[in-house]
Amino acid sequence: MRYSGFRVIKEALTGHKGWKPVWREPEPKPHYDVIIIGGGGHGLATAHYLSKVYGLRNVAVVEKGWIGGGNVGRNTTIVRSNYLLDGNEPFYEFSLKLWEGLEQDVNYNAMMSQRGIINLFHTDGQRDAYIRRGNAMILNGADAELLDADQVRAEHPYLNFDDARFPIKGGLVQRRAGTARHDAVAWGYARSADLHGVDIIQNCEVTGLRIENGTCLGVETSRGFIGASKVGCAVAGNSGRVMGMAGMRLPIESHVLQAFVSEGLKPVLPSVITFGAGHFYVSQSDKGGLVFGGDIDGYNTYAQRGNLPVVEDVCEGGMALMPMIGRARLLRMWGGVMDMSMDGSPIIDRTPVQGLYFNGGWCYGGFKATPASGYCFAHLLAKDEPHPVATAYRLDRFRTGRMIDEKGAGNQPNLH
Amino acid sequence: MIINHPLLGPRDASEFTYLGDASLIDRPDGMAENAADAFYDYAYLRDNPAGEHQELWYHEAGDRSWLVVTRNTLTHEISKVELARDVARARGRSK
Amino acid sequence: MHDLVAKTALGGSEPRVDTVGSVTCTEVPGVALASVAARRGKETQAQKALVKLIGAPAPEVQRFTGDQVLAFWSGPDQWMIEAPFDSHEDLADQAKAIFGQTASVTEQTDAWARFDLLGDGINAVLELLCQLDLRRFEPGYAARSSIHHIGCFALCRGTDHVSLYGPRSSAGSLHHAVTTAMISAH
Amino acid sequence: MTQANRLSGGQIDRDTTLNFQFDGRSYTAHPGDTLASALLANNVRLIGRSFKYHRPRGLLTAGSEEPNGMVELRSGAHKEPNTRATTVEMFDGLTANSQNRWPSLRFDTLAVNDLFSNFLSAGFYYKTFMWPAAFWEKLYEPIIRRAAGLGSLSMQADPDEYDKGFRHCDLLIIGAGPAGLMAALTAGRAGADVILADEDFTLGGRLNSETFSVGEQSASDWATQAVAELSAMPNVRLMQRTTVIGAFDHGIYGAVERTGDHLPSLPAGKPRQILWRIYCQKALLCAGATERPIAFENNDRPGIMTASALRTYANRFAVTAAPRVAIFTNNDDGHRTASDLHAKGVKIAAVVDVREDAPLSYDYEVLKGAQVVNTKGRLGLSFVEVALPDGSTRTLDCGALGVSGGWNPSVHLTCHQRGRPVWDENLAAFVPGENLPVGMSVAGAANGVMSTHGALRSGAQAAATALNLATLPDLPEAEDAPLAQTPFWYVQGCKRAWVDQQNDVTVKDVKLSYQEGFRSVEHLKRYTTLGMATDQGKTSNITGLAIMAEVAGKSIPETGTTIFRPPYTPVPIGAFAGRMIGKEFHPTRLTPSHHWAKERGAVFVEAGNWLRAQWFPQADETHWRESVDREVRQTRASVGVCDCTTLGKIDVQGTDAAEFLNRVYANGFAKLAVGKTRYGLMLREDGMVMDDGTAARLAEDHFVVTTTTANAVSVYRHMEFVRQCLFPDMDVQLISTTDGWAQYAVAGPNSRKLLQKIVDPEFDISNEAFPFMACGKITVCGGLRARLFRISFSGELAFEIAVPARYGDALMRRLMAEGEEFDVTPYGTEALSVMRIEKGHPVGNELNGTTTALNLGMGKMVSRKKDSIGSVLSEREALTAPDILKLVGLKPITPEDKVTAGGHLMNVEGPIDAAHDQGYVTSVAYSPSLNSNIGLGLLKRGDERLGEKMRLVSPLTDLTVEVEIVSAHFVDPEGERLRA
Repeated sequence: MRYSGFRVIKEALTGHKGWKPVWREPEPKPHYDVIIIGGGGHGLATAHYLSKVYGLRNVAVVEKGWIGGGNVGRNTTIVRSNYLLDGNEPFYEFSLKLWEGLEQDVNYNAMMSQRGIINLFHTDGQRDAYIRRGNAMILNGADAELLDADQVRAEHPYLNFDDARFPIKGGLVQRRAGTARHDAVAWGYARSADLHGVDIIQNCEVTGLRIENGTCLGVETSRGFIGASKVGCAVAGNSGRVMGMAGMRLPIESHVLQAFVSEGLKPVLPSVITFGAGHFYVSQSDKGGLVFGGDIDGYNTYAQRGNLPVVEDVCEGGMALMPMIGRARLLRMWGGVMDMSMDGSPIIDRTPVQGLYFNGGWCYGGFKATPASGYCFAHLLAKDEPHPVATAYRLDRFRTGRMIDEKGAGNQPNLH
Repeated sequence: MIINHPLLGPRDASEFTYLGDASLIDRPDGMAENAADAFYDYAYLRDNPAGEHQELWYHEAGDRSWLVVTRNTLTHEISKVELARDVARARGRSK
Repeated sequence: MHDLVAKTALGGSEPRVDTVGSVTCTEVPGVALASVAARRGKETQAQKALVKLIGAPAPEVQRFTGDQVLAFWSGPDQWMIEAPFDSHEDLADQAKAIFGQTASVTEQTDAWARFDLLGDGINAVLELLCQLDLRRFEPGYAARSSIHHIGCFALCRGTDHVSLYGPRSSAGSLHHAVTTAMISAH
Repeated sequence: MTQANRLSGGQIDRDTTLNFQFDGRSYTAHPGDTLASALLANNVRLIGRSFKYHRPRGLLTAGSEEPNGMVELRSGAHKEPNTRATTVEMFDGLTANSQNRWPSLRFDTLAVNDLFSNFLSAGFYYKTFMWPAAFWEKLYEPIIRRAAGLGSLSMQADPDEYDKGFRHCDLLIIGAGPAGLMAALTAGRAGADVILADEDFTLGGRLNSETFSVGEQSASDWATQAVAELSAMPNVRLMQRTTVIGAFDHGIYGAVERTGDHLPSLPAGKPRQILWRIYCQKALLCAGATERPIAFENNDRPGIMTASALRTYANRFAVTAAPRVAIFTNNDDGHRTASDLHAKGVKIAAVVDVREDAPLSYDYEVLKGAQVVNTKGRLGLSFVEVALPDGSTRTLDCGALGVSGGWNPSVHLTCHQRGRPVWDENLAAFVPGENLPVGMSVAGAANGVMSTHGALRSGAQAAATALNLATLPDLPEAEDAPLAQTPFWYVQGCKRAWVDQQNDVTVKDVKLSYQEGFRSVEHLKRYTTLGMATDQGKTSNITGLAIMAEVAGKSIPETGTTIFRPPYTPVPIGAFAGRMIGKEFHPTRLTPSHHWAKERGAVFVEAGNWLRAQWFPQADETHWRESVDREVRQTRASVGVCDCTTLGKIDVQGTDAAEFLNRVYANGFAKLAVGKTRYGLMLREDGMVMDDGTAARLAEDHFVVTTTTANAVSVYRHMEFVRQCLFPDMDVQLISTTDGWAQYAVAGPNSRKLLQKIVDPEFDISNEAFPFMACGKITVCGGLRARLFRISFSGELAFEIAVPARYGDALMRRLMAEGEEFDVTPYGTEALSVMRIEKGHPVGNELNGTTTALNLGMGKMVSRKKDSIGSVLSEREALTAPDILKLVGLKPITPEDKVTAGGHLMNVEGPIDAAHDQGYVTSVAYSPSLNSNIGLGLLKRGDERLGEKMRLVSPLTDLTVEVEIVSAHFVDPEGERLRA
């Protein structure tokens, strides 16, 4: 069924009787060409591109709960490609381009809104780093602008310019960045993948990987064994658990990132804003809520909840940056489990086990990467070689010293 | 969270700074033959367990002790807190 | 005698005093400090030397003992020694002479700014500043925690008298935090 | 209009009249009123508009679960959007305005959405607005955004202050209704430290809303007396107006106390609210229960409320929503409302009870087995249509309808650590499950114990259990009626029957969600926005779930439950920030010369939490460059002084101190002589440079180590890690002394001459006696203890001198006075930076966490004769490859040409793109010594490319300039000056 304004009108006039389930609820087949573990954004995107671009139709996504329930269902919805390093920037720019055509590609309105992002800087050192980054973006074909303090003020007059502990000196802007309706991304990919024949199997938990003679033959699940020629793992915060079933230790720790939303407010924020002197970034959703976040809690955890000190830290940053939000009320806080890697950058690679592929280590940047992650993982699964924009995301890069460390924080995941 | 400091009693975790897996105590010998492999493993690979986890916390706003905290990463329940120095000695570290 | 004039941590020539209701906050510059950390294997001897220095038993964890020269627990086998500045400006040297090779001694006099909170109702002020359990604040209690992100020691000298030690460079911010809480609470 | 709906009795102070305004009209009220009760008293039923269809909205409840009755409270910078009228305590002069309507509440143009509601079904926006792609940002989204949102911010800084505080107790009791009060009495009498917190401004909970008795007294009198007893206990702290918002790990509860919201204005320095972190051994949740509505056609009109809210308004606030009221219920509690209202003189149009066996009344008509099937009234209820069991319908004339669908225990806090509530068939509601937060127990209605006596009993028992008490206090007599209800969620056949009133989610939307495959509860929530409104679904979630269960043909527990997240009720962001805002966002650290520098008119810059003098402008200088150039020239020509106190200082002592530093630094320290200083390069274990600094050996077993300003804290922490975790038996002790010493760099050819004027004569600081890299304890100005280090960051003959911080101000003044004859200048961080770039010293821009010693030209310093931190991993193949980046200097071919840090380096010929990137510029400065702009950069094979011409490109700042690659040591490369 094709979605369109005409269709909405037609259905409205006929009592909405014609709307079909957005995806089927198939029983698992005994064997698939590819099984993707994890029905989150990345897994579903992988299924979409595998089926639509690479023509593989005998594909299943197995999800232990409900699809879109991982980090794609609980994030701060920011989409951008303002990266510094050669290993990252082409990948994220590729992703941003896919975002720009996503809705038409999957025929689902994910409300991708190119409202722009501004990363504020407060010191000369930060400015220099942002100039380097902005240049890297432009040299990689992305867009970037540098604003001085007056220009920032003209665009964001409500920021704290006159009573700031760390005065705003300017900002790096990417106009093509923005936000998207996160749940809709999962649903749009799921719908498209389903239409292309992919089996999306919910409430099907992977309990083991069947590996014989170094080759992965399929997955043991709560609904029985399902065979596969190739198995791709895209389970974000649960990477350690699932790959542990294959006996692998990863350069990854699981951490919790909290996010927050305020009550609905009439429009106040024109773009995504990132504070450079505290842990706070914010945008305003189409429903009017201020959606914001900060730093991870900092300790290993699989519990999807955080604690008060970080809540306070984030709100302190928010109030320091934009004191007008003091009387806006924080409505809800939640936590998502992040697969924090050792250099803050992801991994899309084969593994030592034949037929087993890994996609993870997205830290808290996974949402914006969703399209490219899916595309590149599909490419790897289909062709057994990395997509050209994802060649740096090797599992062995820590052994060889080819880290992709945007922050320069080193091998301590909670600092990335 | 509250960490029951072995010397000071219960303290708010916000007084502490987290480092990571307590396996970071087990630093390999840099002069050994296999140092490159051992250090790769030490510095980069983690068990990352969903369950009991021994981990290093530093009492930054307190007595500056490094602690080994045994905490469940699913429930956050803390079952044991030890001075890291004692743990390090017990694991055979000295000078 | 040298001819350099000292400033208080807040930058004044005289200590700052603020009163709100029944509570007074006083800057106390007249104090000398030295940290002492026992050498490895010399913990017992160091403790004996400490007893000699302060004329009192060595303080237990989170306690202080002594009178004119006083020591509070600051870490495992570590103490901070406090004495009147006028008589003990060279406190670290005096301590070193007693501890000898049993402990490492470091002058801390000007690393810290001290503010004394005095009066009825100081708990109403303290509970806005510090997450320590005030039920444990009885005379002789000494603990380190943070106040508005500033690492501080708190010494309970009496039910109506608490000393706060914060890093000297942050004295202004600490003083602001304390006086703001005084206004808020009283 | 003078409080036409006011009844007799109630807990209001009729002797005092308060004035307030709503939407510009003036009304009166009394102390004890909420804004909601006062509006009802004045017969104002229409208060707001719904989110999507802009339907008229009035009050649904009398408590913090209110989804509809939201206003913008106060005005100007104090404007507070989305404020629930039901929780606003009345004060004199209160102003409130309706929101989410234009141009007025009664005539809202977007109410047109309601006419098109059929097109705006759940999730319609996912299916359209996709073509053409560019129209989303330009057309569709702006329209949607303007329509969406509720209240508006003032766009001004919040003028109020907030505090944070910390309290500790044995037992925290959450909610001061019958269970909470009885628990507090039990615990308090036993001597436990108790905190009893309640969100209301009057303690007592439902006891204040009921007419029955407790013991010999009325319910509210019993509550008053219990509160009085508790207030007299020194071990019990009552916190009214305090909402416990979240249950966090290990017995930490967040609570927000509204200390100022009930005041017309705040006294200076007093907080509006306080965020308390309450630490407790045990917590007892006595949060009561929330009545749930029933969904039926047009059940959202102003005047349709929960039955218990009508009862609260009547009994506590002496207000009726209308002179004539009907009740729609599935349980006996609805009848209690009817009888209470009747007793107050309110006309009961009828009680409509879905049950065939409903109890009868002598006072009013009861329609058994009947259902409300529709309602009428444009901006407020005027009629309800009732279907009778015989198939006929009847119209009831009434201005208010009380709806009772049963009660949902307030289990929210039990879920904050992801515990799942369990379904109670008898109650037809979720009750707390097994996985409560550690230390929490639940009593009273929150635990499904619905009678008053049951609440008292369970409160006492739970407190006794939590505190291991042997005996229970005597309990007063109170009603103990069994629950009598028939689960009933919505009227069959209805379409536009609201489940989530704020977000306009109807029964039809829930069914459509199922039809489209959004069948998990989370999908339902996300697809329809059910339960995502500001009440977090307190009045809607369970009903939505029940409908979904029915459509799916499953039981409710099979269908699922949604999890509740903190905060329990929304909290101003300002309350979470407390005092850490504005200039107090972070502590400010001042250097010992700060006040002096301020007097000199210095311009300051933030360096971490420090404020440092950036430059010292003189009267005739109009541009910062003039000041900085002069400071550099004066220093290089004669002598300059710079406050470098901010560098971290760590005292390292012990018999193993040297060996310890040998492990921590990549270069060797074992053989450093006493009285000497050495530059030290510290690596992270991954081989990247972590920090650099100097270590001065003051004695065989005593070093003073410096760190960079930025890394002082992390380096200290790292050294403690190495000491305690890696080498626990080393005899080494660490302590930070950063703040203890005022340390000044005295640099320039005349620096020794200047210092000789203040260093006491017994200390020889001649080049022979005190050569480059010497250090020692000295005295100055007639006996003040000091430390002197002959180290140089500027490349000149230079010293760093340290005195106890209290004398720092005086020493700086003395240096300036004594230096007059040498034309001494103070210099700030800019001149410092210029001079270090001229000397090619790497700082933070170069030590950016991705550079190795090899990158920085210091590869030889990494000794492999010893096992130091980071040495092994620094040798990995990609870090030692031939084409790695190397630190170089660069100069524009035309000296005046601007260069920029962050620019990228490209070959002179060839394309300019990422694939041809050769490196980047880390630092730039104008060098007054060379009369040229200069820079440092990291360039592939840079050390082999000296003399090569390259392009420095910065498309971001529209710059392309040709530069020459040179040695990073621009000035005095042989280091003759610093050894002079």
